[in-house]
Amino acid sequence: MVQPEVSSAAPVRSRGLMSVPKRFLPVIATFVVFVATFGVGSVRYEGFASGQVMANLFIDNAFLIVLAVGMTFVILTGGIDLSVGSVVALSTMIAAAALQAGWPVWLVVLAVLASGSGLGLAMGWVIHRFGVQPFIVTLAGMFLARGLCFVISVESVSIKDSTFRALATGSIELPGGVTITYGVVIALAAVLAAVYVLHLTRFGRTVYAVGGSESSARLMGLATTRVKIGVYVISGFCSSLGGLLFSLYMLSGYSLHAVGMELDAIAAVVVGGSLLSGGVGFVIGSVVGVLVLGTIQTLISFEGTLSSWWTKIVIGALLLAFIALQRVIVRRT
Amino acid sequence: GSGGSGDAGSPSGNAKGDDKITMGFAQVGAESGWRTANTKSIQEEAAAAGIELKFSDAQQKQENQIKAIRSYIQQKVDVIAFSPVVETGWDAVLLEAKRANIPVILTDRAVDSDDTSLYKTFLGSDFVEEGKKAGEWLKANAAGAKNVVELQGTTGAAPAIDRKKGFEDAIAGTDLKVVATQTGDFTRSGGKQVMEAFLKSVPQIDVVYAHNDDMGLGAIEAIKAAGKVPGKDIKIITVDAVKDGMTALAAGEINFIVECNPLLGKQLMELAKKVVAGEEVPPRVVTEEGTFTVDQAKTELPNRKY
Amino acid sequence: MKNRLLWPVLALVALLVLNVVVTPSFFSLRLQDGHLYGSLIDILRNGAPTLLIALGMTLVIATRGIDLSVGAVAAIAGAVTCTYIASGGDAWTGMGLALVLCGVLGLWNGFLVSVLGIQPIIATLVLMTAGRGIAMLITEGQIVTVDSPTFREVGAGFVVLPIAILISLAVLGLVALVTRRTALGLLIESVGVNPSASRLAGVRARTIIWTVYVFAALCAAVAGLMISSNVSAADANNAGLWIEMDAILAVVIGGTSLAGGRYSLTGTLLGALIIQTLTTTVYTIGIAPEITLVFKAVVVIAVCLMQAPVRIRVRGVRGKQGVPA
Amino acid sequence: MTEPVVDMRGISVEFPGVKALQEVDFRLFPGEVHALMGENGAGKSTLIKALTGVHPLAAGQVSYAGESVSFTAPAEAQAAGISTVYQEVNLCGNLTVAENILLGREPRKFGRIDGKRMRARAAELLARIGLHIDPGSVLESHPIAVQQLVAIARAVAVDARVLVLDEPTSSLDADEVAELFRIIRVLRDEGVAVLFVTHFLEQVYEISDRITVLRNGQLVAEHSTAALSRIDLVSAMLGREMGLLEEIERRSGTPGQAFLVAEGVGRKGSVAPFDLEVRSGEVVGLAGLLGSGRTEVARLLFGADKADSGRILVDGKPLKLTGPRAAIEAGVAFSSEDRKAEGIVADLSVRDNLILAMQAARGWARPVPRKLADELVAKYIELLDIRPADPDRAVGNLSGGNQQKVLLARWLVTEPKLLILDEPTRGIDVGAKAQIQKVVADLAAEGMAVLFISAELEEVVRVSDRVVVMRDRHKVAELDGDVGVDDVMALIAGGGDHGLDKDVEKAVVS
Ligand SMILES: Nc1ncnc2c1ncn2[C@@H]1O[C@H](COP(=O)(O)OP(=O)(O)OP(=O)(O)O)[C@@H](O)[C@H]1O
Ligand SMILES: Nc1ncnc2c1ncn2[C@@H]1O[C@H](COP(=O)(O)OP(=O)(O)OP(=O)(O)O)[C@@H](O)[C@H]1O
Ligand SMILES: [Mg+2]
Ligand SMILES: [Mg+2]
Repeated sequence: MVQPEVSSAAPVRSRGLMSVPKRFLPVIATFVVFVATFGVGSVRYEGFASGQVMANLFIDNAFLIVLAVGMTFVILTGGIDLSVGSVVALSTMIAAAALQAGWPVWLVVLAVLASGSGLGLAMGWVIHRFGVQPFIVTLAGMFLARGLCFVISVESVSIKDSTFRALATGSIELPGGVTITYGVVIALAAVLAAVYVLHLTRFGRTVYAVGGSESSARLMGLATTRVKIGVYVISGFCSSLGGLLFSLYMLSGYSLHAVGMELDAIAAVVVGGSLLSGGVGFVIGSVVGVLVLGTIQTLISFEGTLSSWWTKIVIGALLLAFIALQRVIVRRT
Repeated sequence: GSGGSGDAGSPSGNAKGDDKITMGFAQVGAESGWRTANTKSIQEEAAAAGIELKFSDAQQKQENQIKAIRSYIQQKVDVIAFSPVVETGWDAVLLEAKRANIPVILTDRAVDSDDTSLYKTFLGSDFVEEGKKAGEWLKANAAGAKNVVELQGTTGAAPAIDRKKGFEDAIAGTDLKVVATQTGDFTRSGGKQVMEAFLKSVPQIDVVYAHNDDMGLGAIEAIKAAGKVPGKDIKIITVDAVKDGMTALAAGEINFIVECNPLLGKQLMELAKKVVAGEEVPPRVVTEEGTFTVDQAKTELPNRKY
Repeated sequence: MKNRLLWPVLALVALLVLNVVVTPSFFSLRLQDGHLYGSLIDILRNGAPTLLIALGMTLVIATRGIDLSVGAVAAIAGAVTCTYIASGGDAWTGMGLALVLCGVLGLWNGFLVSVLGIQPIIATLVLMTAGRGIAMLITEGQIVTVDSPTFREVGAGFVVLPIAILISLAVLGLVALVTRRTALGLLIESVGVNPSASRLAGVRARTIIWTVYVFAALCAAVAGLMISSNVSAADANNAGLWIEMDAILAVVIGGTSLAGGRYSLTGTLLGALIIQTLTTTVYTIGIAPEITLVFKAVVVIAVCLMQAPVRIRVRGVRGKQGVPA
Repeated sequence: MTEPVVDMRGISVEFPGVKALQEVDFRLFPGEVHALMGENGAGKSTLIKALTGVHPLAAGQVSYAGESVSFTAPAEAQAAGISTVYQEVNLCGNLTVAENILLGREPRKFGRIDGKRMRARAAELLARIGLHIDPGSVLESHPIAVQQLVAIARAVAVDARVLVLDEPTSSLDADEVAELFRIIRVLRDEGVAVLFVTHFLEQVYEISDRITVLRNGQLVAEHSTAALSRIDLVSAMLGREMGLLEEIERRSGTPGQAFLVAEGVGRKGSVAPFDLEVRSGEVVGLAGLLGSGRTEVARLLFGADKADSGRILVDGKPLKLTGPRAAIEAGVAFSSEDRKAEGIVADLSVRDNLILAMQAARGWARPVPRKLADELVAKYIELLDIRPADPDRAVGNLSGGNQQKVLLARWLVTEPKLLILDEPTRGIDVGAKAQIQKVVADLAAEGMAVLFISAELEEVVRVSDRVVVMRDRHKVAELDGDVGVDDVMALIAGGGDHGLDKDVEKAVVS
């Protein structure tokens, strides 16, 4: 029999072992796994460990980062936004069509951002006002946005505007000969803004509160209505901003752009440690999530000889490896 | 069938003295049997020509194709080839390739760029022409038929747009009229579902024009279920000429198929060697493709590989 | 619950009426080669796979989960069967093989969710991506066409009514019977509403979650057989593409909350029928492909607004009836 | 007296199928502590929610500070100066303690939230109610009692004219209650009107100036506390005489075999290894202060948390506790103190909730026959006086006390050999509490072993044959039979130092 006295003072204190709060663990775990994978890639493939490959990860995923940022807000409140991919396509379409029609660039940018945010507002309002599940409303929004693309033009429209072209092809030289695009800068700015809003404003804290318990948040007298609608506006805004970045990336508007990108965005957010049930997660996690997905893509293209089906299988397997490792790390600590 | 236009290149490397040419090929995806045949042809012919092939599947996403091309630039391949998902939006990445001095060959579909120096040549079919061929045949063999229903490919997809356009142009000014048109997403079940609905809502259907064989095969099922005889009661025209389509054609269930040849591999490898060697190549190389009637199908069918 | 089903029913009726107005012969049925033939039959037959998958999805969603992999699983089922038949095998064995393999895939999903505790959406995303690759691996990227009368029956056959819908309705009846006559329904709902309370009450949450994922995969497998049987070919790429979205939408239209808990099988049936009717409507009334999606969006919004528990709070009465001091 | 600050007239509130309030009048004056009394389901919480704009009124009028108002959301009531602690802890478990206290009124610098000042301010507010926990810790990680205190800290953080407290003390023990009352008195003296709901009569008489009694959604009486004797209060609440309280002086004195024996069971970071024996036919009480480790002991015995030392014997045979199911199969049942998170299955009906554990034990293939279920439900609705007596109503729509009764019934129907009850009488009214105590005593007399945990020391001492005392996550004593409350109290408090602050601090601040 164990003597109660033996371990008398011991049991209470052991909770202090982790200096990082538990809620950061998933993000850190994701990051660790990301770095590890990158390391594996560097060992395996020649030319993988270059700064430019890392920079390309950002260049090629700038729009997805912005989408994931918006999606993080929505998911933090326990909602979901399936419309983001279509809104990206719609944004590229509006931008291309408007530029073709000779609108000035500033007006085009404004129009795109306004239409995305407006659609977000409408969806948020329906979700809140009529108590309809976000899934249906944003799915309808997804149909609508994609449908509007076709209404504008079935064919793809090239962007010939010189400002857009300059922005798209221009690059910023970083020390070490690494170049990034303006899109990356905009995406990172969006991330910073999101972190600020989520952690340093009342709106942001209310987002977390609503996700934790909407009824409690309401009883606590918080502005739940504003937040519940607001997150969809933010997501709509981010989608259209992402759409602008995408039109820079593609220099075209096309109604079949970004098909299924909503799933990428959701996956990035969830891989980054956010819970779909709401209230738990960080924007930074979502960014790392995007990088993870991007790394998987990069690994695939560096592997270079996978057949089409093995490509899919390997993507699935790598995704699994990521989340399984992440779970292991979170559980161990 | 495919045929090489140039002479077979020697399999022993290129002029620059590299022991082996490396080609980066960014495929759209593997969304259809046609595409798979296309991929297979390229892989096989690359091996036969002694070209090292780096292959990537973009899962139908243009951004993935762009990423793949970027990574080829990084990996300093000798030549890049790809089938553009869509014709717009390639300027930036092609410019990068140009700056890196890597020649680019387009297959399957052109890109819409003012700067034609961005790529060396374009090897592929002409979708508008395919639609036209279908229309022309119908005009010549209409025999009193009037009402055409059209099974479109995926809305917004280039082949769908062009095959529709070519067909419309060809039948313009005749008695022939497209009375209903709807997308069947290039799939058999799509074609079947749409055709089922047409058979009930369109009073008189004389001709089905399907943008690919698969939708046509789906339509055949629907027509049979409605108690009609495909190929007789309702004429069927399709594009592609994959094996299943040719079988149906030989059986008289399809009346006419316009070929869209996926076996570009050999021509592509020849072009690649020339391009790498710095030789002049024509800016546009059209793949050899024909059309098949029922009788032609019967003779051609045994040779069909895909 | 009963009341909430009124609105989906009305939505369905409204869609049907729209069809009749545009195509007066829409309701007409005739006997063709010993089976019924008409638009309504098409709706039932083409809606059968969605309904079946939505049934599995309903139970998964009731446990607070979601299964994105059903489309890929359906593709695998078709691929396995057709490849087996094409290589000279017997149709029944082929279908049996497909069911077994898909059952294993369901076990896999259930393992990731209930044992490893990975969030369902991401756990099933793995199979959604890889599964299609597996299906293509099996068919080598080709469309495998088969000519097997037995196999044809599953998706395209008739016993007066399409066999596909008979299968789906039979599964619906079975699920209704099993979940309502045994305690499975109660346990599934309790796990969905409050997992930790259920665990403390001794509910085998893990086993239940595991079971629903296997069931969903089996439903998807049968649906996949229907899809490929309908055209006598396995198209690893396109079979069941995005059907998970349709299935989830059917469940949600039917009034089951994605947050888990109470579910309605009748609602799911209605939801699946609404979705298929919508698709058929688009074809029948000749909506141009370019505006199809806009049309769908409008209908989906209309359906969900109709059934929404409108939050109009009646506040006017206050004050008028104030009790005199 | 002056004008009332809150004057509610002819208030009616209806839910589908229930008239929760019918023409109730209620007045609250500045500078008074007003106790709102009534049985479970009488409509107390509903009246509060009608005041703060959570529920729309079917009829009636509210005036606040002399003006007619109609709040449409709790935020409006809060902005107008009505600060409320609702009955169930309504905070966000995913956020930190500091955030929960200051959400919506965070200190800001240049428009952005000043985290440092926020934590400092939260620590200050916590200290004010005698709670020393890390404001940066996540709320979820604290037991329900601590959460209740945090909710109180949030409510008293603002300068309100009206402070509403709906059963704030249901999980608290004497020390915290004393601390809370000290604060209430200070506020009252500053002119704040305090509305207070509790089922503890002593607390009513200790703190309140006036009492309003509701019964079945109707106003029964409004009195000054001094003018209403306990007997009268209770009969006003129940609508009948009350005689039960004295009857449960039951001490069978014939406990049987040891049913469960814990040897050196403990878990790092939660409770030190302890020995415990529970015999069939006896009630063992667990006493201790907030955070002393009682809940942890219960969870270890049930397998809800895994022990990392020691072993458990059931009926003399070692039991491998892999989880709750293993415990249930061995005849152990456990009713958690956190009824919202770990107890009720809110969307399911009373019937389903009641048979859930029984059903889980039978397995899915053998459903509880409808007839048996109906019999059981009818029996327990009657025995525990669950209201409304409608088996098909969703449990989430029941009043707090009635939810608790359903939970208790859930375990009683499984007829376990050992029943572990963690705060089974939390939020239960006087009448029903006596009823529950009697049920427990009867079950023990029939041979069941019971482990009884309650924050109310009197109750523990009254129902238990033996009292085990916990302090600072250690078992410190085991007292037999006829101990008095004072004896236990002395042990709980330990070497004389003020137990609460230190213990909680040690437990929570990491
Ligand atoms: N949201 C709701 N929907 C339906 N009925 C409700 C709802 N909230 C409360 N009720 C009903 O209103 C009545 C009054 O409940 P209330 O919560 O006000 O009781 P209470 O006096 O606070 O009881 P307790 O002491 O148990 O907390 C109960 O019959 C309850 O079932
Ligand atoms: N899930 C948890 N995570 C972290 N700490 C916890 C958790 N649950 C409890 N604790 C800590 O354990 C301590 C002991 O809690 P426990 O619930 O056992 O006390 P108790 O004696 O039952 O008191 P009461 O129930 O009155 O709060 C608490 O002070 C709390 O800090
Ligand atoms: Mg109450
Ligand atoms: Mg406790």
